[in-house]
Amino acid sequence: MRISLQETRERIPQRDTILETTVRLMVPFIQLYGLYVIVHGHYSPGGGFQGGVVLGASIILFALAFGMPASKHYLSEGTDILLANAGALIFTGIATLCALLGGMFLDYSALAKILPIDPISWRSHGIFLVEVGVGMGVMAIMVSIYWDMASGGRLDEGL
Amino acid sequence: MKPLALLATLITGALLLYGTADFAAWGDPQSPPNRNISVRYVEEAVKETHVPNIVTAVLGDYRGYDTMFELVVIYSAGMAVMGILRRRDDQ
Amino acid sequence: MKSNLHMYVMAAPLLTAFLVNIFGRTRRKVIAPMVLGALGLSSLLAIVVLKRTLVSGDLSYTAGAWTPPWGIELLVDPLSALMLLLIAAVSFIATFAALPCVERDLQDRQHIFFTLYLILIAGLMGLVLTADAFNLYVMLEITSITTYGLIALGRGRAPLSSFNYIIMGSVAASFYLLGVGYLYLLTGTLNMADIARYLPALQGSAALSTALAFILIGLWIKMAFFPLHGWLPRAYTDAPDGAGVLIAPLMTKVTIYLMVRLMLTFQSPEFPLISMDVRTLVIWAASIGIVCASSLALAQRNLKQMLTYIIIAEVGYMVGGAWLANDQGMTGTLLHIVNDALMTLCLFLAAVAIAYRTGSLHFDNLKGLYRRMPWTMAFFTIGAFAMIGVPPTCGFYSKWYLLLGGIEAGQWEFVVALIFSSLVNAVLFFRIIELAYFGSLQDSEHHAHASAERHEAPWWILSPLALTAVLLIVVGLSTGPLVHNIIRLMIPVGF
Amino acid sequence: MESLLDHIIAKYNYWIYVVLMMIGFYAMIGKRNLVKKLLGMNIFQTAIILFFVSTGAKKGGSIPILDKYAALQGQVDVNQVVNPLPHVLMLTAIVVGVSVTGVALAVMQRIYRKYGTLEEDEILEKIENE
Repeated sequence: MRISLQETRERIPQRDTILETTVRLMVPFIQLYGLYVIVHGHYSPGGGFQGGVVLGASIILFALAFGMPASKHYLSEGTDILLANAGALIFTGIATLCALLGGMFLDYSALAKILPIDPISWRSHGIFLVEVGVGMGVMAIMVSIYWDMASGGRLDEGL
Repeated sequence: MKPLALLATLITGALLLYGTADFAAWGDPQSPPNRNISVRYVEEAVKETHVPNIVTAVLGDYRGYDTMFELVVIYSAGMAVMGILRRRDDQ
Repeated sequence: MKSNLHMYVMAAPLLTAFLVNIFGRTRRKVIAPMVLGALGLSSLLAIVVLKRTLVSGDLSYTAGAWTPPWGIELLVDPLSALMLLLIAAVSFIATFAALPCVERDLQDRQHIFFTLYLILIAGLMGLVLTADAFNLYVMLEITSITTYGLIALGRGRAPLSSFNYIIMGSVAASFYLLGVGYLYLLTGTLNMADIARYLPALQGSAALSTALAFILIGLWIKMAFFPLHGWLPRAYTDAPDGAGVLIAPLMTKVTIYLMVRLMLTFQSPEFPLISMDVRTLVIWAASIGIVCASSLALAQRNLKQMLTYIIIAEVGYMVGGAWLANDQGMTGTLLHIVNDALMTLCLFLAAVAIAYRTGSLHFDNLKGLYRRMPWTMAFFTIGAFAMIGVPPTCGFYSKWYLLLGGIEAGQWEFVVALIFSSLVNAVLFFRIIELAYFGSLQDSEHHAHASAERHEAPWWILSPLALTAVLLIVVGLSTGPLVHNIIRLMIPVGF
Repeated sequence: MESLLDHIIAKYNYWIYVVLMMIGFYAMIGKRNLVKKLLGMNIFQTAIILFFVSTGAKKGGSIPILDKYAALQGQVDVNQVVNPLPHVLMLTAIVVGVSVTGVALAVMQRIYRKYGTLEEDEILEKIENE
C-alpha cells in the first residue's frame, strides 16, 4: 500500500494551481451551504446530520487538494476531537438538563425555566440546539474518520 | 459453502416475499402505517412543536431519544476507528 | 408518578464517556476515578430504582413527555430494574479488573477504550429499559459498534475476529430491522405494547409469522444460540482482557432478556405466540445446542476458549427454559440470567488474573497454580462450582428451576441435555483443578522449584474476584426472596 | 398467472427490495473476500432503506413540509402528505450503516497491514502457518 502511494505521488505533481484555486474558491461556499442546511432544517429538507456531512466534506476536499498537513493546520486534531465531544455533550447534556429541570428526559419545554418563553416555542428552539450539536459532532467525526483511513492512523500525510 | 449460502439466501428471499402477500398495495393511503400513528404527526406536529418540516419535528422531538443515540453511534464509530488505527506497536 | 432516576442511571456513564475522552487524552490519572465514580453512582441509583419499583409499581416513562405510541416509551418494572442493577453492578465490579489490564495493554489509547466501554454500558442499560421496537434496534447497534471496536483493540488475530463479528452482527441487526419493518407495515406502530394489541386480529397471517421469525432469528444470532454461534468463541477470546470481563458476562444475557421481554409482551391468551410446534422445535434446538457446545468445550485446550463454549451452552439453557412456556421454566430462565452473568464474571475475572501473571491461558500453563496464586484459584473454584451447580452457590438453584420446568412440560430431551451439560462442566472444571493442584508435582525439578513461588494477582483484580465469589454464594442463599419478590411478579398468571 | 402478475405490479417495490436484499445477503455469507462481504452488507442495508421508505409512500402525496400557518389552523389533508415516520427511521438506519461501514473499513485496513491480503482463505492459511 505504501509503495502504490509513493508511485501516485511521483506521477502527480505535488501542487496544481488550477486544483488549488478551484478548491479555495469552493470550500467557503460549501461550508456556507452546510451551515444553511443545519440552520434551515426546520423549514426545508436538512438538519444536523446532512449539514454536518456537508461541512465535513468541505474539509475533506481541502485535505484532498492541499494534503493532510494543510488540512490539519486548518482544523487541528485537538480541535476536531473537542468538537466531536462537544457535539455529543450538547445533545446528551440538553437531554439531561431537561430531566434535571423537572421535565422528562429530552422534554425541551422544561427549558422554559431557564429562559421563560412559551413551552411550544422552546420545543422548536430545543430541536435547533440539538441539531447544532449533531452538526458539530457529525462534521468532526467524518473528518476524523477520513484522516485515520487516509493515513492508516499515522495522521502524517496520506492521500 | 457456496451452495449452502445460495440456499440460505433463496430461503430468506422466499420467506420475505411470502410475507408481503398480506400487505397493502404500494402507495395506498389507507394502509396501516399510513393511517395509524403517523396521522397525528402530520396533523399535530406543527401545532405541538412549531416546526413546519415534520421529518425534523419527529426526528428532533417525538423520536429525539433515537436521534441522540444515533449521534452516539457515529461518535463511537469515530472513536473505534481512531482506536483501531492509531497504534504504534505493530507496524 | 414521575421520576427521572432511571434516566440518570443511564446518563451517568454516557456523559462520563465524553468527559473521559476530553480529559483522559492528556491526563491518564483522571480516567480511573471518573469511570469508577460514574459506575458507582449508577449502581447506587439502580438500587434506589429497584426499591422504588417494588414499592410503588411499574413506571411508564416517555422520553420527551409525549404519550406512548407517539413518543419512545421506556418501561421500568421490577424485571428491567433488576437488569439495570445487574448491568450497573457487573460493570462496576469488572471495571476494577479492566483498569490495570488496559493500562498494560493499551497505554496510549486508554481514553478511547474507556469511552467505548462506558458507551457500551449505557447502551446495555438502554436496551433493558426500552419498550419501543425501533429504539431497540438503535440500542442494539450501539452495543454492537462499541463491541466491534473494543474487540478490534485486541492483539493477534483480533481484527479478523472483529470483522467476522461485524458481518454476523450486521446480519442479525438487519434481520431484526426487517422483522420490525414487517410488524410496522401490519400494525402501523412501533411501540411494543401497542403492537401486541393488534396481534390477535392478525393471527395466522403470513406476514406476521415472517416478522416474528426474522425478529427471533436476529436476536438468536446476536445471543449466539447454537447453530448461529460461530462468531462468538473467537471474538470473545481475542478481545483485550479489559473488554472481555465486561462483554462476556453481559452481552448474551441482555439479548436473552430482550427475547424474554418480547415473548412476555406479545404473549396473551388471545394470541398464543408460543405455539406447540415452534416450541418443540426451539427446545430441541436448545437441547442439541447444549450438548454440542458442551462437547466442543471438552475439546478446547485454552481456558478462555473453553469458557466461551460454556457461555454458548448456557445460552441454550436460557432459551430452552424460556420456551418451555411454564412458570418454573420462565423463573429458571430469569434467575439464570442473573446467576450466569455473575458466574461468567467470576470465571472471566479469574482468567484475567491468571493471564495477567502468567501471560497465557493454555492448559499446560495452569500447572501448579494453586501454589502460585492460591486466592485466585480458591475463588475460581467457587465460580467453577457455581457453573457445575453445587448447592450453596447460585448456579444450583436456577438449574433446579429449569429442570423442574422441563419435567413439568414433559420435555425430556431438555432435561437430559441439562444433566449432561452439568456432568461435562464437572469434568471440565475438575480437569483444570487437578492440573492446577497436582500439576507441578509431576513436573521436572527446576520448573517446580521456580513456579512454587507465590505470586498473587494484583489487588485491583483480586478484590473484585473475591467480591464476585462472595456474591455467588449470597445470591444463591437469597434465591427465595429474589424469586418471590421480583421474578414471580413478572410472569403472567397461567403462563 | 394473471393474478401473480397483478400481485407483482401492485407490490413491485417489495420485489425490488427482496432481490436487492438477496444479492447483498449472498455476498455477505457466500463470498470469501472481505471487501465483497462489506459491499454485500451495504447493499443489504440499502435494500432495507428502500423497503422502509416505500412503505411511507402515498399516491399523490407531497413532501412532509407544511405551510406553517395553514397547519396551525388545522387545514392539513393527511392523504396529501407522505408518511414522515419511515423517513425518520431510515435517517437513523443510514447513519448506523455509515458507522458500521467505517468501523469495518478500519478493521480491514488493519487486517491488510498484518496479513497483506483480504482473501479470507489466504488469511486463515497465514494464521495457521504462524
